[in-house]
Amino acid sequence: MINKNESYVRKLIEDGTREDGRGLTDFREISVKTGVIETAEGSAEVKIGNTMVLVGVKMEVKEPYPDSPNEGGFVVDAEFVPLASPDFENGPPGEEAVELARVVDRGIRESHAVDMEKLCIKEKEAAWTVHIDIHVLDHDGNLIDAASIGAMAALLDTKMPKWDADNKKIIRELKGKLPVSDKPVEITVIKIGNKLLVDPTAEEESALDARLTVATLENGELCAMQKGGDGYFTVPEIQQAVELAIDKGKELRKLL
Amino acid sequence: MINKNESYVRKLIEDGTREDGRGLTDFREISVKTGVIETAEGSAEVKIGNTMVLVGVKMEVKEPYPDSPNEGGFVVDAEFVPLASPDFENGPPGEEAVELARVVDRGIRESHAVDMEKLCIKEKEAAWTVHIDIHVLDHDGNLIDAASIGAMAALLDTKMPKWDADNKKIIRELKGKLPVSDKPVEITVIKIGNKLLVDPTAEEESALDARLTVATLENGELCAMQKGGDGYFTVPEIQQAVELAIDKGKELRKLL
Amino acid sequence: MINKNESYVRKLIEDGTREDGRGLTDFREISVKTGVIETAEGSAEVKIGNTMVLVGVKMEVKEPYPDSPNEGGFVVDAEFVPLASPDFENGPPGEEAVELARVVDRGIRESHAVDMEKLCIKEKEAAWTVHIDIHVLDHDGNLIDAASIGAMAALLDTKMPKWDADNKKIIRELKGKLPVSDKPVEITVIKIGNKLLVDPTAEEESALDARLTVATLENGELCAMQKGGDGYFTVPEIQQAVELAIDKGKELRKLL
Amino acid sequence: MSKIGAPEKLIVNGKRLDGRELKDFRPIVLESGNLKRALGSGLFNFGSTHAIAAVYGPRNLHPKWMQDPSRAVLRCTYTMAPFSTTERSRPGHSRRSTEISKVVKEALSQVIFFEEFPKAVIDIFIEIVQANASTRCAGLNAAAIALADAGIPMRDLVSCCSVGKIDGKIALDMAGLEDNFGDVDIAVATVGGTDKVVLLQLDGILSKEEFFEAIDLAVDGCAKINDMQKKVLVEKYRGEEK
Amino acid sequence: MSKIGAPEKLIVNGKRLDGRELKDFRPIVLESGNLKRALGSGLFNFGSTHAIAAVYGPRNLHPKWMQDPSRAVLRCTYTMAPFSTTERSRPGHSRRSTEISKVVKEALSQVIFFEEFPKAVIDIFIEIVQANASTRCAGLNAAAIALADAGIPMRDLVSCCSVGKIDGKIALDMAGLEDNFGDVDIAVATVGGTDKVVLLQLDGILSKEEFFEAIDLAVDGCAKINDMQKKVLVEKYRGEEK
Amino acid sequence: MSKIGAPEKLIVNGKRLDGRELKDFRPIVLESGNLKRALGSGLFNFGSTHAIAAVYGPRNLHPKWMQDPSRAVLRCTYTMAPFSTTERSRPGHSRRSTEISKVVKEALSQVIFFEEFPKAVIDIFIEIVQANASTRCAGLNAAAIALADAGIPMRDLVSCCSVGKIDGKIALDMAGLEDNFGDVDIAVATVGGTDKVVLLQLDGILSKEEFFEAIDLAVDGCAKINDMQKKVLVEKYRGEEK
Repeated sequence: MINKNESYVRKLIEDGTREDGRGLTDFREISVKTGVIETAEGSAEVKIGNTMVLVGVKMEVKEPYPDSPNEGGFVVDAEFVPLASPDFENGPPGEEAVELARVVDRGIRESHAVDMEKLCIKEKEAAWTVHIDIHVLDHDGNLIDAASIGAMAALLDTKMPKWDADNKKIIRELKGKLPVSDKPVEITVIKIGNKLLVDPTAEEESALDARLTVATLENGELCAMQKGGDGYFTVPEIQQAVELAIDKGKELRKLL
Repeated sequence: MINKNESYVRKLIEDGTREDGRGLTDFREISVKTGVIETAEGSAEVKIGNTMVLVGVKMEVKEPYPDSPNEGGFVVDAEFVPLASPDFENGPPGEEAVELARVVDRGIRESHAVDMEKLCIKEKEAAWTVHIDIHVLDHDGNLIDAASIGAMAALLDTKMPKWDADNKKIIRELKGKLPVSDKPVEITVIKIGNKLLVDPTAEEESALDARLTVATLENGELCAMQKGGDGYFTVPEIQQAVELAIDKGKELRKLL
Repeated sequence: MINKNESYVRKLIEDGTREDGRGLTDFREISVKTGVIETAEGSAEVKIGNTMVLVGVKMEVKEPYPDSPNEGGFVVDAEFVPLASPDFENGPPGEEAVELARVVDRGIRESHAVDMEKLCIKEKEAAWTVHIDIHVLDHDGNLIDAASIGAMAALLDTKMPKWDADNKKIIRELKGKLPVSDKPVEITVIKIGNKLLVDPTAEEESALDARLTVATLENGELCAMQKGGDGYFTVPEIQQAVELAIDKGKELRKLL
Repeated sequence: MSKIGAPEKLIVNGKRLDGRELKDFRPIVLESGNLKRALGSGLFNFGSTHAIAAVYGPRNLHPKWMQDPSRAVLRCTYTMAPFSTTERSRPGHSRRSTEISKVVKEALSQVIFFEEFPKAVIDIFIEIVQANASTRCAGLNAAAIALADAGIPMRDLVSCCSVGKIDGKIALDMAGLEDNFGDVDIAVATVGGTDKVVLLQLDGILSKEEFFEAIDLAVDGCAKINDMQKKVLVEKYRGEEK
Repeated sequence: MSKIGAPEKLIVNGKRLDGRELKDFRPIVLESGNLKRALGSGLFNFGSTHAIAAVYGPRNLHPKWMQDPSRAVLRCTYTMAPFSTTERSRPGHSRRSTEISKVVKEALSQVIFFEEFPKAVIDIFIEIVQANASTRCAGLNAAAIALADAGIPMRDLVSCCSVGKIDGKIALDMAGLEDNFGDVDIAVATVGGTDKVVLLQLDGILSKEEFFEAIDLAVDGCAKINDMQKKVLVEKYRGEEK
Repeated sequence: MSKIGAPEKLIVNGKRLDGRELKDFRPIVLESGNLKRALGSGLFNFGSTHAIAAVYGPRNLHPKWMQDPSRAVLRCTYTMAPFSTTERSRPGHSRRSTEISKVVKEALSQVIFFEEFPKAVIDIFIEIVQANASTRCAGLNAAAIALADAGIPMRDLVSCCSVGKIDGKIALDMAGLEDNFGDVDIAVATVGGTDKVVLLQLDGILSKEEFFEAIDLAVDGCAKINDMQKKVLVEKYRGEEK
């Protein structure tokens, strides 16, 4: 843990300022580039300050589950590769990678932006599975927001391959776009002392009391939330965080 | 290991008495309750003194093995969940859980109480697998006997679901009982010094020289045995233990 | 690591001699016995000095991969069982076993000695997989050469079972030999100081700078190479090692 | 959206499928000290969702390099018995159980006085014996009871319940079909019956206003559970005093 | 009960399928010191069941917290080579091999003077190279030879054999088909040719009286194997003295 | 031999399928310091084969018993991103990646002054982001840059490239189809542009003479890459000086 400067960071934020001079509700510089991986059906590279996340989408074909015989699948995996941080020496933090993958997964799944029935090729026999892999390459904080917008960008970039049913092979001559019907975006609001802020650096994260991730749809509705950290939010703080997430979500959605 | 009182326990037993006042061949209070888990096809909760074991039966459908195309399957799994004992701090003891599962499995399998051919749905295509899960919740000794009677009670409680071959789905509207043709019971006899006793507490187990588990059928025949512990039994001691197990087996079988 | 005598071994070799009196390019006594395992379709026991390796071949049937629908498979596994060396106390060395398996695999695979298309039983449905298991029982150096010649001897010893397509079962009434069209042999050349030598003992291996394994065919062509060790070979040293491996390969091939 | 097995409606004549009103809990059962070998234990049922929890520690943490010289470390393990679900669940850790273990650990971290036990570890084990939705809530409630039963010094008890949106209405304590076929499922935990929220997870689409209604209902539900937890602990304490 | 591949009878004209009488062993081969790198090693075959064993230690046990300050710890690992069975067996530990490792370890624990090596570990590795029933018996016999070959101080040698019931009759040393299609399979190990039983496992239905007959036959068989083990060790010792 | 998907020829009118001459590299891109959190980092592309590498350390090695009191230990981990290949590759270690990690570690071990950091560990992580043959070569080149960027003291830079035999001709820098459907693939790494070979792997059939021609071409290719690596490091150093 990088917590040497924890008390210094907390003091700054209680005074309403940040080490890099940003306001509490300002993001660092963000860039979202798509089509960066030739071997993937869809891909995106997201940079937020020094944080860098690669997202790749691979389309696979599987037999549908018996209880959803005419639906495809949707899987999000996240890896904190040890390149990304000196903290990952003894293996990257398993439970954080699992949480990251599941929070990004739920933000997209619950929005119904990807229609699972449209992924069915033949009932009971074959359906597309959308495999989203989140690869954290440089970890300077705010991974959830970076991964979430990266996953949506990669999905919007995804081209559909063809399925050769006779030979049970995917033919990767791309024939159209993956149908995506909404653009959910996740924003994580951090609480340090009695202040709420967005887009923390790794150093700020090590000083946080609690965080609340809120996924919003294009129409402003909510579709997923996750609270983290050992601290608490009061109900008025939660309300304030939700409003902030809706606002910031609109801003970030423009990058898609 | 809880062996602080090892020499005290041994001395008591050499004098023919036990810490809780029981005779050497007395069981603690036993209760066997079935139908305790709604989500299982069959279930039982067994308490022997402070020892508590839950057993659940789940019916699954699998393709039969090529060398037994018209037979179902039978699997026993045991978990020493870390709730059950302070000794399970660094992970529950793997080889003991494996031995428990295998000894209970063999006691039932070798009795042929469950007819594997009656579990076949369609030759080479589908057959029922009876999955027995033993869950140790509170470990105060004599797990084999508790798990063995719990497994038999759960099997006798098991209702058969239906198999929807078209949709490859199990329909859990129960339509009858699992056919069970015998009631094998396992009794474990413990040797401490030159005394034989039954139903040890965890403290007594930590002082044992050797143990012998004997599975008996309703007609008094034997169908499985397992010796454990670093000590030995002479042949006359084995004969004495087998007689004791047959007697105690009759007693415990009444609880089924 | 057994490196107490490292400097002594190095000094001997720089003087052109070896602890056991061999010349630098002499092998220890080698024996290759086939048909040693009744349960295997093919087998061989190789001894080179104190090094002993068992190789067993098992024939299995699998569905071919979609991108090679009319080809069988070929798998080499190597296990350094802990019987073989006091150095394997904390688990045998994983990366060395993996390298051993892969170097032996490539020596045979790249030679095309086993024709994958001849292993097809029915296109897209069933094909033989040749499973070669290398079992190191006594490790006194030069495992790659021992395993490589053992694998070839076991393949040449392999009898073909029959496939009962109706019952999806292998019938182990052997009906002919596995077709093998070449006899690739791997020779490992060791560099210690500025000397090149072959067939190192475990003690000599602990003192090596670098090693180069070269697989040669019956016609003298090369089909696989692998350099190991922290040291380097100059290009002239590589040329000299290749010539030596071709010569020694001819010698060892006579044992097949 | 009409999933296989989905009922036509989840609310019929103003009542839910199991006969409850929108703001009713299912029958709640809670106990402390139900296990004998554990230092502390608790049991909590929402209807046929059954959870038990055990606490061991504070005890020494091995290996040493994992110790925190200034405070105790908390470990939390949430697992489901293989027979707890309709389809047998494989034993061992799923990604779902890893995530739930993490959020439960964070919720409980808010209340424990870790500084009293430097270098130590406190282990909480939660086992879902039977599952019919709201399992993490039942498990967290059982864990809070087990911590108190073990005598671990705490600021207050953590309490948890689920709320959701079914057939367009906000309701308390999601049961199986409501979780599977309802619109929204939310888990909320608070400290000591206050509005300090230490666990919050939401899945499904709803408006900001609906969410604010739901969180108020959940905070209220947690306060009720907090009362029940305290009652069972006081009763047990009185029982032991006699 | 008429399993696929089962022979009609296992005893024909009073002889077993491989021509043996009821109380005959298959040909037994045993060796000591067959491996060069191990501190001690042994080989034991019952017909085409081939086992080898190696002993390493006493040596220091790491990590330190696993050490017993008063005595050595014994570890025992029984494995089967992938090619040892008709269907290739996957390498690594199965539940069967875990159980066998445990009962073999307990059988050998009876005879080793552990107190002479505080904090140390003794490792026994048993490898089944070829399997045709009675593999744990062959493995345990090989391990006992390997322990003696390694000079580990012991009370006496442990010896093991199988007995069973085939076509209604009690017989010695089960071979493959007898194990698969016979009525009962029993493994028994004793110490130093006495009736002190340190391993006993039974599968299959038989009466109490039949069992008592079987255990006597097994104890007698173990005594014979004990003689052979001692002979091979004495011969090797003499060979080394020359 | 006519595999599914194989092109009829790999050389058409003297040009390779991507238009290159036999002795041309694909476009090479290299960078140092491309990651911010790592102590040192590097990026190396051969065409659409993209590798990045990060270096952490020297730092203390835990657990202690793994430390070497006289020198640093090097660990090297080569992995492929799941989306780097046409068929998604499962994350985690394959036998292929274990072998490549080993030969890359051995190649780099030749140049690092380990004696300067007793008891320490140096970690190198190589990630293949996009794969189109020659991935181990790109990864090793990126790792060498990352080590220099981290300021690890080294004798010289290690450089790596592939050569092969396609349609009977020796060629430099194998691309995807050439690797899959060509005759021979060889990876070679050298130290500081000399003929000291620290990595050599060969797959496929060729004569001794063809191999000698190939190794000369590879050594020459490595020298060219060595120049590029040094140039990018010098430029970065100058950039930082300003």
